[in-house]
Amino acid sequence: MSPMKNDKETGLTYWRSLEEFARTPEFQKAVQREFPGDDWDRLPPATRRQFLKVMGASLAMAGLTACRWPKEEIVPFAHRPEGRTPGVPEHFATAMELGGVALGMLVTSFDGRPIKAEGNRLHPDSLGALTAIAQADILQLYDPDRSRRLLLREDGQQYVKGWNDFEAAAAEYFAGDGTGVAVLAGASSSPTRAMVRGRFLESHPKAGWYEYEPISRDNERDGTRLVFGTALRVHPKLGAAGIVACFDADPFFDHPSSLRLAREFAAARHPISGAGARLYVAESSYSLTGVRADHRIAVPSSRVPVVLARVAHLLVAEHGLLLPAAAAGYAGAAGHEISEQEIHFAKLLAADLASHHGAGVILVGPRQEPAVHALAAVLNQVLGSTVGYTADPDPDRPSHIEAIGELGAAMSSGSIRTLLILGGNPAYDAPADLRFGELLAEIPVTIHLSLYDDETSRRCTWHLPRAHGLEVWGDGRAWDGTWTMRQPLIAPLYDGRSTIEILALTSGSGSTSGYELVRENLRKSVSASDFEGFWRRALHDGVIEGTAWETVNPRSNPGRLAVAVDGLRAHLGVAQPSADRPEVVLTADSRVWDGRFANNGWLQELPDALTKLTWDNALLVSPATAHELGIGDGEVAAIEAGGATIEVPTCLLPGQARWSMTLALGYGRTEAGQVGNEVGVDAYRLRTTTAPHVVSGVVVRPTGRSYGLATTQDHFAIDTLGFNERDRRVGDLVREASLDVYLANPEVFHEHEDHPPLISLWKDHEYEGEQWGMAIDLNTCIGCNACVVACQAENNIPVVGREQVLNQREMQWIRIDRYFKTEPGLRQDEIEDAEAVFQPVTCVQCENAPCEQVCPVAATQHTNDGLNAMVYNRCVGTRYCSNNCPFKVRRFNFFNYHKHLADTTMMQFNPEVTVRSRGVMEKCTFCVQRIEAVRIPARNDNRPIADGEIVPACAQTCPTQAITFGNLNDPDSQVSRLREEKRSYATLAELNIRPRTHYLGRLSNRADGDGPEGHGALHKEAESHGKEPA
Amino acid sequence: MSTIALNPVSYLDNTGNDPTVRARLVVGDNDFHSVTEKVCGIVEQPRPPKIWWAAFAASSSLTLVLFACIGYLVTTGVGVWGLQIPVGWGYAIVNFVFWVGIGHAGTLISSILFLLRQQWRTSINRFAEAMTIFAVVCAGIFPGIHVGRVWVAYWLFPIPNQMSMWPNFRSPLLWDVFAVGTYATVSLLFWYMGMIPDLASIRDRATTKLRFYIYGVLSLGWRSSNRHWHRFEFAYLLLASLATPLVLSVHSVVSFDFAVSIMPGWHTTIFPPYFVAGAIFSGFAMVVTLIIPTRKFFGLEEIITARHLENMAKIMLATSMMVGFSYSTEYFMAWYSGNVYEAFTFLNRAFGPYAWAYWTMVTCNVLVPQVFWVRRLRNNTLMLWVASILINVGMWFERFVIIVSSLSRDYLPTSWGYYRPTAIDVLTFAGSFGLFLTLFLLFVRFLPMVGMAEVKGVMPQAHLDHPGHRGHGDYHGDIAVREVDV
Amino acid sequence: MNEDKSNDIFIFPKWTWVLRPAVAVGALGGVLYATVVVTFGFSPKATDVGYEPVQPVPYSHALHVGQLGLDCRYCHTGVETTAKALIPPSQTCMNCHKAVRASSEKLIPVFESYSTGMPVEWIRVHDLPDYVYFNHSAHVRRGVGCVSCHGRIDTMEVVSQQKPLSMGWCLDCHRNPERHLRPAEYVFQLDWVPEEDQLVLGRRLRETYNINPPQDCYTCHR
Amino acid sequence: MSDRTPNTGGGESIRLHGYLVAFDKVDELLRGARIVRDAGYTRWDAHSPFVLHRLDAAMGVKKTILPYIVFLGGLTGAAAGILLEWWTNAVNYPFLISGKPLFSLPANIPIAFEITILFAAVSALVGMLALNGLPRLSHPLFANRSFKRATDDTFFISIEAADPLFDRIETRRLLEEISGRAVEEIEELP
Repeated sequence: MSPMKNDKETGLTYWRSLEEFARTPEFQKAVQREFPGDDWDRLPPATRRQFLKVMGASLAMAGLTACRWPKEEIVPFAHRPEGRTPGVPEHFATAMELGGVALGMLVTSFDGRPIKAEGNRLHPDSLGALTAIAQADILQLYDPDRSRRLLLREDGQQYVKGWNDFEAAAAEYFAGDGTGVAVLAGASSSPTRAMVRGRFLESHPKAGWYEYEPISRDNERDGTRLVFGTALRVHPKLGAAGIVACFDADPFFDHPSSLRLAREFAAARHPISGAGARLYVAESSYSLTGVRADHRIAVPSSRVPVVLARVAHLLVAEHGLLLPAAAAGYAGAAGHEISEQEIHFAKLLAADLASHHGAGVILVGPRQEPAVHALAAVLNQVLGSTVGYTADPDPDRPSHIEAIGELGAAMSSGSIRTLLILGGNPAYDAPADLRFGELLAEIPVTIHLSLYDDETSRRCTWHLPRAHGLEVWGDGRAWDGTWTMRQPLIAPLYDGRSTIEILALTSGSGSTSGYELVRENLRKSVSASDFEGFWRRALHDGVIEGTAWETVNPRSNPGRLAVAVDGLRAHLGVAQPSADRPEVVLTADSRVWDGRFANNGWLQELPDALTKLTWDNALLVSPATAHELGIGDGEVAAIEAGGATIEVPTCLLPGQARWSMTLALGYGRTEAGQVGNEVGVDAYRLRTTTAPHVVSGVVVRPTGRSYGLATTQDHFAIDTLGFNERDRRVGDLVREASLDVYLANPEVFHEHEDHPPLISLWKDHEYEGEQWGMAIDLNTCIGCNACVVACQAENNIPVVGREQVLNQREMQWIRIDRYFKTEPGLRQDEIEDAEAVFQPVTCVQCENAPCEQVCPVAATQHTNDGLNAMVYNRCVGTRYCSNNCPFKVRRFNFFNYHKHLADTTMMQFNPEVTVRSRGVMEKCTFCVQRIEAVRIPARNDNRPIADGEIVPACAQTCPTQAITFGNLNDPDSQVSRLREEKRSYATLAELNIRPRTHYLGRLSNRADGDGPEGHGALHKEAESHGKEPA
Repeated sequence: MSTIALNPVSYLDNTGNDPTVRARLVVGDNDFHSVTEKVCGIVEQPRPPKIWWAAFAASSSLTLVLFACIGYLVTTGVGVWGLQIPVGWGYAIVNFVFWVGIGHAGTLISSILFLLRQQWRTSINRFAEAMTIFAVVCAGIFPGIHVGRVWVAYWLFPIPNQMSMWPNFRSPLLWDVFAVGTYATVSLLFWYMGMIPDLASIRDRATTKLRFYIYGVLSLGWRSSNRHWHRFEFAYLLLASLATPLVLSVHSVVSFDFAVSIMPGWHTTIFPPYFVAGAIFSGFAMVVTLIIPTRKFFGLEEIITARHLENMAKIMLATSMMVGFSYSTEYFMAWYSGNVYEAFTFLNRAFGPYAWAYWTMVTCNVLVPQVFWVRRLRNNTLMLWVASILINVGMWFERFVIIVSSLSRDYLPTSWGYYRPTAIDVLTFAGSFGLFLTLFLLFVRFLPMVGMAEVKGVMPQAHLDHPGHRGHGDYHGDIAVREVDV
Repeated sequence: MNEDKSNDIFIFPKWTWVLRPAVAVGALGGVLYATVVVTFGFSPKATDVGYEPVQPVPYSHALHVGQLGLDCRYCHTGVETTAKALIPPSQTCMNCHKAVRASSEKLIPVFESYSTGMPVEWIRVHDLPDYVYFNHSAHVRRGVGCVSCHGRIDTMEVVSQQKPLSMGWCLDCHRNPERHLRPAEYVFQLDWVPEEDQLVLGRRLRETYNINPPQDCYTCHR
Repeated sequence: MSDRTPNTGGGESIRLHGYLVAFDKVDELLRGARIVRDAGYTRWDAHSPFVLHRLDAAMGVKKTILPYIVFLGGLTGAAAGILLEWWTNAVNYPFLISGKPLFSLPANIPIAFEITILFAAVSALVGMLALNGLPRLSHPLFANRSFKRATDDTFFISIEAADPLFDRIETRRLLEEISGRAVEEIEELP
């Protein structure tokens, strides 16, 4: 369309102006400038400079004022779209779909390039927060390794094709009634896709439709089917819950609405306003939820049902709970040998559940069999738990494992001639026993739509570049069904197309423009008088109010229940893990999920919450088990299961169930891209249709070879001296007390502080005006890493790679310290279990900052609003400040980490933050750019800055709102009030450094009253600490 | 010759300890002229001995390695070293402190021993001062190249600029810049000034125009006028009395780099004396290491006598005890202060991951020098030489232990680390030895390595009652003594 | 000894006496020279001021602002509200030039840009380093006139850099803003001169608008 | 040049700089020096390969003012150091560092001290050279061959012709008497 026309039409609706702005010549020119064909690395530096603030040479010359930096050009619009001011960021609501659930987000776009994703406050699963993975997805948008063209692979040859070629070919492939045609798609909740799918199956009635997701909650779904006769979706509500019992479940991580659940639980945990929730966890490996638990036992995944069954038994036997007749068998199902510890746990839990009737909830993890879910469902029913149900959006869908199995069968039977794979990467992540990769080769025509030319694409005849989620029109539904809109933030960088577009194309009728399809579908499904207005509103909010599904009140179905009981009985029958037949639990990875994010540097370098491991997956084993298996920390172990053998480095981790080992999926990719190739070990090789989650009876052998695992913290296993010291210090660094002790004696967190009054030798500086400070609540922090990624995206923090991490040169400004509290007196290799705690640490902005006085060039000094300013362009890089930082939160650019960055990747940079070059120190700035962004306009109109107006990236995205930022000189600001709380303390305060960041002590709420071991440690620590002079 | 009678072993041996007899500082049958001959001869010989060439070839190629490493470092980034967070200072700063320490012997000998009227200094002070300067040159390189952005390192100096920024004078690192800078300058002045009369000797013996002009210009037209000597001696005395506090201040300031921080293992008040003692210790060790071969190859045993070596051995023994005392004091304070972090740091030194470095240090610095208690051992040149080398090793490890082991485990256990040097680290360090030796070899080749004028001043012939040794030398060199005329 | 070897004797020529004064003068002069070079030679006053690149379109501020009296904000629309003053889109030029001088070939780049949509590539004159975050609105809204940093643009045929734009220069004003403050209504009036003494006026304005320019590093560097 | 060296007693033709006489032993030199001193000569000098402190008294050399120069140098250094630190950090560009005062003596002593030493040391060397009139590469004495041993093993006394008491005959006699050696005439440089 002509620019003039464009200008007339645009306006009021910025989404529209964006969409068309993307088509306008000047944007095309911009794109040309940024992406001149495939000529990625041969761009003159000047062009980059126009686009972003990359320092490079000019920084080096900053000192020599005699040099004038290279000539810069200003490239104004020829026609500036109305409502757009260059250099002023805009926000657009859109969503990301993972595993068939849409997560709403708000994306910041700067001069037409999306630079940061945050949560959409209006979205039920986000509530303003966003997971680490969803935030990092924006890096994938700019990934230079993404495929840029259609490829046709025939008889060993590879041809570059255009869309028109494919359209021609498709017309032929999808001509008939669909006989011999099969579609393999990922799970999706998109109503539009459902519509297009319908259209496709209409025109190809004989075509087969299969949906596969490696990671799903199908077991839960099937569990409900067992109990209620029909598939339902489970909606636990933690806000009101007094007792939360998790059996191999990690609601804070792998649940689609983990953000909401975490938020609810945090509220319930509040010492004053909270419901005083108590968290029980029985799991085989430490999870985020497990760390937060008040009572946690490590039980092999295949033993978890035993414990649950015992709870059921106790509830019936000792607390007179009445199960439905058909389910009565459950109570009896608990006849298996069970340890003291497990009984103790079961007893406490049963008692609590009984006493909290109507205020408890039992959650079972996706890796547990449907029968176990069924039991939980029954118990929740009779306990009147805080669980809601809605109908499953696609109740007749077979489980993903079944689906892929059926497809496999169909393929080997030779009945499929054309296979269309929409997204996904089955050649890599389908169960190993299907040999999916090999099957693909036998299908005449295989078409793969994918972001990357990946393992599957390489085995298909056609590879079609897929548009990234931020490039496409679309929609989806939240976990609770809320209708969620997706709009493009930028025109497809690599000429990709979306799933619905391809599906529409192959269905052979109707429009193939995503934009049209989404509108058409929406227009059909809603009755809005003024559709345009409605549409605009929907895009603005990102969600459509009141579209959540009706909650249903299901009644259990006796017939099915009997089946469930037998199922459980059978399941309990199988032998338990032991020295000669340990189990390996395959889990979704906290960073690369099922492997689809393997080429994402931010995620690869994101330290796993518990192991602090980056750039690898490892076999998690408890120190004691490892000792008995004769495997050392970091030693490569050979795992034999079924036919397959894989070799993977071990990582010792307490809290790992005996004879149970955990291995994350998603690694060992071969065609992921430069970042993700050959990182870690492919655990899918152990995964079969029969045992997709827990592989029992494996053989584990040490190989004697050791492997350097790149962790951002010291390994759990270190020399005894350091080990004991670490144990001794934890109590004082991360203070913890049990809830009732705290309520009885609020001073408990300070009782053991004993140092001389903190007086300076000089007259203290008076800080007037706004004084920024932070409070971090250790009681609600769940260590989910969202803040780490948020900070990385906001502050242009480089990815440094495995080698550098190995040498402790990681750059993240926030690190989440993880401590284990072991029982005193145990040898390291005797340790089985240990309590874990998290403490987010970033620059605490000391008022008497040790780093400042030692800098010879005053590159770090204090601002009047109390920030510890780090001035990159003044820094000469002596690293003295870092040496003198007691928190070691300063990060140094040992090399120019941006040197080899693709220009696309640089498009993600936040122009409000300087990109640091080699040889300078950097650290957390309290997001000073966000402070300025609020302060300057406020000063312009002579108004004070309201509390909560400035929100640093970490605080913004924290799902539990554990981080609070504000003005300490304002007594009514939230942060001031939090610091008034008795839980508030400053780490290392005895050094008289006066940190601006305070921590709020951690509270435990154990049924048996006594505080966590850590509490004892606190005493122990404090006494010795008592003698310490500041 | 009573002293010779005491030791029939060799006429070279003047290590007698008979209090009634003053040992001679120059042995053998030497007069003023023979001293001149011996010392100038070395400079005047048309071509140096083969051994010199061999050594020079080796050391200069090592120097090239140094420059290669620096080039690589500057173009690539300090990441080529093993540095990381928490250990932000590694080899570079260790080497810096090591070299500065070595750079203390010379000025100490020439100033403090001068003020203390230790005449035996005269034979070795020129040599030691030269070594000092070369050591300081090596030391100066490291802080320069260890910064992340060498090209803006000039911001460390108060130069007016468009940013109207100044350095932060509160930073110990800046104190360091000034201390080491001053020390280098003053040592150079001191060294050069003392050399003027000897340069004049070479000038006056010059047989070629070139040599005459070069040494002529360098000696500034010195004509041994007593009126000049008078001011010269005053200037020398003043420089000595200025250099004495300076030499003590330099390593104190270096120690502030650590003492002023808040790191356990660094933040302690004993550092200044501890560092100074260590510096003298290592300085003398290095002098001995170099002087033993040198006096042998250039036949200077009569001037740099066994007694000189013995005295240095004694000083090393004394300073080794001081250093050892400091080590134990640190442990006492760690325990007595009740500071848990301090306490752990020192436990960690002795038994943590870096224990190997710690015990190497203790062995070399405290145990090895104990052999000097035995007279026969300390007078055994080979033994002395080996010991001095071990002491150098030990002193390098002392700095390594202080810097690396303290940093590697500080307050938060989550940020503990383990520092490993890279090949570049090691090569750079080796290279600095190359530079040091190269400069040193050039010195012995082209400059008078013994202060002839000073040695002559302490020879028997320099005194009224010559010949005869009774109590000679007990009053000369004393500014205060003025002859009363009769 | 040398007399054995030769009966020749080396001496320095008499003129070498100049050495002494030469050394003295050299030492003193050298120090002085270095200082002068560093303070003045390297200063942006010497290096940057007067930078006057040739622009693709010979746009004359002297004509448009000086003679026709266009307001700065007519083109630089962002200056009061955002960090950037904003260079106008070709569209803005065409508002008038559709009619005025519609045939002038000086304007061809603008016409082309307007029709093709391709931008005119202007050369940046006032170019701060990338690590400096300057905000126009923060200054303009507090009574710092355009002229303070850009000079008399309204008299320039070709725009050139008038002020050093160095950190020291910025700090001068942040330390004593009263030298540059003017009533809000005169901010865009380049030829405005105060009736009273600037310092008196400046102090009063500073008082009334409560202007305390921050001097923290973070004010400009992030 | 040897051809141009005057034979003793030689004519008025050459411009005489002064007389030079050699000694072998320290005590001879000292005795000689006292005699010349007592004879009241002022423009004369003694030359020795090494420092002979007792010669100062024997010659009646006045104590040098060098110490005062050095003291002034040191004082300047101290002042310069403190002022530099105070003006740059507390006046010209004050910044808040670790909440500490802009200027406090303890933190600024080390550098002030170093600068003091630097200035003093430099003034010591420069002062010495200046007072000694060095560098002076060319001097009539250098033209004399035997004088070259003044930096080796021989002692000399030289009396300048410019001395008011200088008398070709008398002075020569005096010198021959105290040294028992031939006195050499030193001619002015051309």
